[in-house]
Amino acid sequence: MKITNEIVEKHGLKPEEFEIIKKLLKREPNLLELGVFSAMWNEHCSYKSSRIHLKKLFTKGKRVIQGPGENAGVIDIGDDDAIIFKIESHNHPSYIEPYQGAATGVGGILRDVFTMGARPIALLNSIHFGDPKHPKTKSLLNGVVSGIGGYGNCIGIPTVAGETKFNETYNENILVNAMAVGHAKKDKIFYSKAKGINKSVVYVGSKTGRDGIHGASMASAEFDENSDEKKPTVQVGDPFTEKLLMEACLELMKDNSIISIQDMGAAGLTSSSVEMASKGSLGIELHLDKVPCREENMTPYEMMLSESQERMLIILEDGKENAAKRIFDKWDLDFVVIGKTTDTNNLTLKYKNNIVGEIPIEALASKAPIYDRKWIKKKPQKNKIDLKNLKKIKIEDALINILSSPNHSNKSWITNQYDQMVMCDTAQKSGSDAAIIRIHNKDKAIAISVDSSANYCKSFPLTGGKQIVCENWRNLIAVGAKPIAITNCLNFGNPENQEIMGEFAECLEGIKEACKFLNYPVVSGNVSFYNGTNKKNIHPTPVIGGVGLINKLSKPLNHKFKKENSFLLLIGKTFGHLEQSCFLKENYSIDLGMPPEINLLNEKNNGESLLQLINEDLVLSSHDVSNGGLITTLSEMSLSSLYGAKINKPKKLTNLINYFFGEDQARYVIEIEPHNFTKVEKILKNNDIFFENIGYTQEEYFEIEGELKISTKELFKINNRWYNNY
Amino acid sequence: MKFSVTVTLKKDVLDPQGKVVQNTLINMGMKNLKGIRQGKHFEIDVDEIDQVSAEKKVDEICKKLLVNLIIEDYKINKI
Amino acid sequence: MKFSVTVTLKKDVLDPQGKVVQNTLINMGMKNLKGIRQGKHFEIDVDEIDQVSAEKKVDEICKKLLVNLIIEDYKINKI
Amino acid sequence: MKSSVIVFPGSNCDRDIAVALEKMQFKNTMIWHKETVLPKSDLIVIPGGFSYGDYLRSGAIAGKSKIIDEVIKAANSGCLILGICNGFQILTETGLLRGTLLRNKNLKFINKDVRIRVMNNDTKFSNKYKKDQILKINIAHNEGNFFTDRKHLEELKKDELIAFKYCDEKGNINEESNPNGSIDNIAGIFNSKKNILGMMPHPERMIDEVISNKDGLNLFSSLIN
Ligand SMILES: Nc1ncnc2c1ncn2[C@@H]1O[C@H](COP(=O)(O)OP(=O)(O)O)[C@@H](O)[C@H]1O
Ligand SMILES: [Mg+2]
Repeated sequence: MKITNEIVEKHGLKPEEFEIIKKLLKREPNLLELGVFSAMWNEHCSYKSSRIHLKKLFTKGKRVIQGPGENAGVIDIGDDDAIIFKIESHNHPSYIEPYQGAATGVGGILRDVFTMGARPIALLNSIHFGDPKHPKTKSLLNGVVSGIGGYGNCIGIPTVAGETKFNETYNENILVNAMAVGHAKKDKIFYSKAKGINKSVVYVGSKTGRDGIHGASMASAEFDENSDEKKPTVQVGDPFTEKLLMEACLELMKDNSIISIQDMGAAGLTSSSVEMASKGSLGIELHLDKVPCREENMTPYEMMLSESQERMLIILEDGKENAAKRIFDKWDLDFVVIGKTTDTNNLTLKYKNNIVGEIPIEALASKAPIYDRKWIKKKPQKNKIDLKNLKKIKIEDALINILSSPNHSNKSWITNQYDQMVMCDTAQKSGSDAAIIRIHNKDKAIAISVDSSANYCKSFPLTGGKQIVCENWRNLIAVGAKPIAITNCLNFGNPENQEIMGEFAECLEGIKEACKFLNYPVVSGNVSFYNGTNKKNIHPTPVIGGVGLINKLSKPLNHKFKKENSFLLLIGKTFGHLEQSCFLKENYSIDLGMPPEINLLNEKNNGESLLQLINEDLVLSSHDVSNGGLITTLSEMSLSSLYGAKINKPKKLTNLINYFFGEDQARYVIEIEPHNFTKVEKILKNNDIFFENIGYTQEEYFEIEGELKISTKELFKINNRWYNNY
Repeated sequence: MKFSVTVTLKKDVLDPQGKVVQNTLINMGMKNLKGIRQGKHFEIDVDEIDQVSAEKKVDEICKKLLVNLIIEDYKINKI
Repeated sequence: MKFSVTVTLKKDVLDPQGKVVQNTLINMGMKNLKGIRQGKHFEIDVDEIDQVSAEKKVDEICKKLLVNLIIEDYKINKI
Repeated sequence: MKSSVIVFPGSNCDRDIAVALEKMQFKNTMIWHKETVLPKSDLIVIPGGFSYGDYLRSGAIAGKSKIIDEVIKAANSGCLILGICNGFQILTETGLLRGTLLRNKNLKFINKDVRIRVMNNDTKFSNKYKKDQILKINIAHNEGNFFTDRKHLEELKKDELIAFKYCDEKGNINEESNPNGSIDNIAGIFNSKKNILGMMPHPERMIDEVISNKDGLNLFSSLIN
């Protein structure tokens, strides 16, 4: 078959790229080989537009066992325990088929984690939808939430935290990012690097079907009116089989049979085999006749490009095949030796005793194109909002508008659909700043949170990038955890557009600066470009997933007020920054201006000082101040507990709107026992921390001196109204 | 007027349920079982006298709610 | 030889799925909808030449696994 | 006391229940479903989860497994059997308990802490609770909507075979406190000999203050009595 320009284009490859392929091969590829190239060279697998920027990230640290470059990142949490985690996007599939797209997203990220030897202990997700009034939003939301729940609940891993946001920028391109966190023993971590020649390459798990052929290239292309045609590539998830696969793999990992192991994710058999060979500088030979197939008459092309779920590739030590097979038999899973490692440095594909494809591994991996795409810097926005020019609004009404808005509503409609308790180590469920998961059979725990701020990133990516890292760090501190490391999922528009590429480069720069300053390394991540339709790109939406450590978990700390007559302190300085705030967005639909500035020094000092207070057991409840400002934070602490609060007017008279709704960063509200005040004051003063005594807790009513008084029950109702009526 | 609707997974789409049911039956000693696929079945009663317009209504119901056209096919029968 | 099996809930058994589907459709503005009940549909392929014995086999499959006779009824059709 | 926990492919609360049993000093053994003999045990637990993915009907396929024949034999000879969540569904599929568990009335998976009231404390499973005691226990299921025929319902009431009912914080049993549509707010039932208990709520999730509360502990301490 002659490879025409049209065929090349259908494979998502540019004519120049096809020329490079011919040069690397020193001949024309056949269709199978072209398919393999297209799978490996697309944005999703090759990171061709992002790689030079990703290299700049801050990735090292005392606790980092494995940074970016493996299936997931690995950190040391003391003793012989390691935590393995990663976040990944499944945006395009979830827009096409929300249930299956979201479900297989969860399945995929779980495999990335247990492939490294970890038992998954928690799932998180960050999901972004269009305008709630958009005709598609409701069914997308329903489908995605039940897909995430359907997979996680069935496999029996608690879904413990996440974020759900609505903005019209996602009308035609929702975001579904799933994060998995696992626990392993430090000396029992498995990598994808192949070693040794003539070792058995084993296929395990589900059979291969025609699903998702070209899924990876789909994830690397914009949507257009013809996207419907791409529909049959939808993959159906089978969480039951994944549960068996996970148990079988973990059982096999108990002894020393595995040289290398790799899940078949995007680009299935192709990327998994190439990755193992490439990391080990070896060749690999596959006998495609042996691949377990679900459908009749599948071609080598289909087998290599299928994205059927719940499959893994393993390279075994000599002589371990039989014992390994017995384990997979026990779990009723396919186990077939389909090839071996070679010293040829080629990917060799055999079918019916013929070589049907042969490509140098390096042509697929290290020699894949890398682009230094043009990008332009964002100019600072000059818009300053003058409150005097806006229609006056009562504080109470503004607060109600925020608390009852889709973005701020109580999310229990969603989280009640997720099993948050299975495995019985969830000490803090979703609803708080971060989830807390105890390490099984131990006193220590980890805290986890995912965060994003697309509007800040849109208005000024450099600050936005810093802000999300800081907010994530704050969320972990607020539950008493020491932040250790992050994973990130970078959801952006079309990288061939210079403005979008600029958003990417500058967000990444911001992430890097914040990570470096806070000593908060990136250990894994994922990039999703081409989020947009017909040239309309989504707001830049990097998502940060952070993991922190709680050395001794006695009582989980959360944001609920604990008793009446405690003192309330606001840590951090309030300037009253309103541009890009929730106040303006929810009350006036204004999203102009710059995001709040990030002062990394304050961020670090305030956070570390709060951690000191928590470790000395001086804090009853704590909550970071983020979207919606101080008043939103306080009302959330109130409505989630039985207690109200009485808040003073600020001493230094500023505008109350700025004071209560401003979104200045590096702030927390804490509740303390009155008799501990001097101790707390001393520590904060010693550390040079600015703080204000803003009021105290009381029974039932949430109150601002002379301004408003609402019962906590009423606030609760307001906060729960939106989802219940949607 | 009553109709039955059967909804089945498209040909190349994985049917995890059917697969498990089939394995179970084989393990239970059922021989000669070549394949089994699972779908959904609906019985819909519409208050119409004209069969054509009734059927149109049922078709609309299928498209709007009962069927996921991306992975499923469906068939309508009068009963 | 291929058969279809439809499994439906017995009349006096509550059908939460059917009920929710019906309410949803009514909320979506579907008028004239008198009732909707949901069941399961199977396509079974057995390797037999004799229809009678094939059907017997399918019936056995239904009784042994596919149907919960306490709450469900079933019907077998050759296709 | 010896206990056995039956593990099916797709069971996922097996470890949780084992932790609870061991905490209460049971000598526990995990039994893989393909095994054909059960060790002698005083208590057999069928744990929660998604045996066989909940495909076909929840509990249906597990109900046909070989080991279930042994469980039925043990039950008939008076051994205590506890089925939690998917375990309850399996028990109804095997016929050890009557009735069935339909989809939740809102057709959604529900995970939350609910209140249940102890209806009968004169059993091997509940003697450490007070009658009408209100427990806060976690539920997590798709199909927990208990349904049975009139005759059986009358029998359940007459013979005090209802173990727990969903209620509100004050113990009121009403529609608002019914999370899934169960007939008469039923959350758990006994067989007529009261040696088998099936329940949708997860007592094994409520044994530790750091994680939740200790409202489930007394179920296990009743059993070890
Ligand atoms: N934004 C990012 N930050 C850090 N590492 C990243 C990022 N994006 C991708 N990576 C790393 O690049 C590697 C390849 O990612 P990916 O293709 O998503 O992995 P997989 O094939 O396992 O799904 C992984 O090690 C991943 O952690
Ligand atoms: Mg991977």
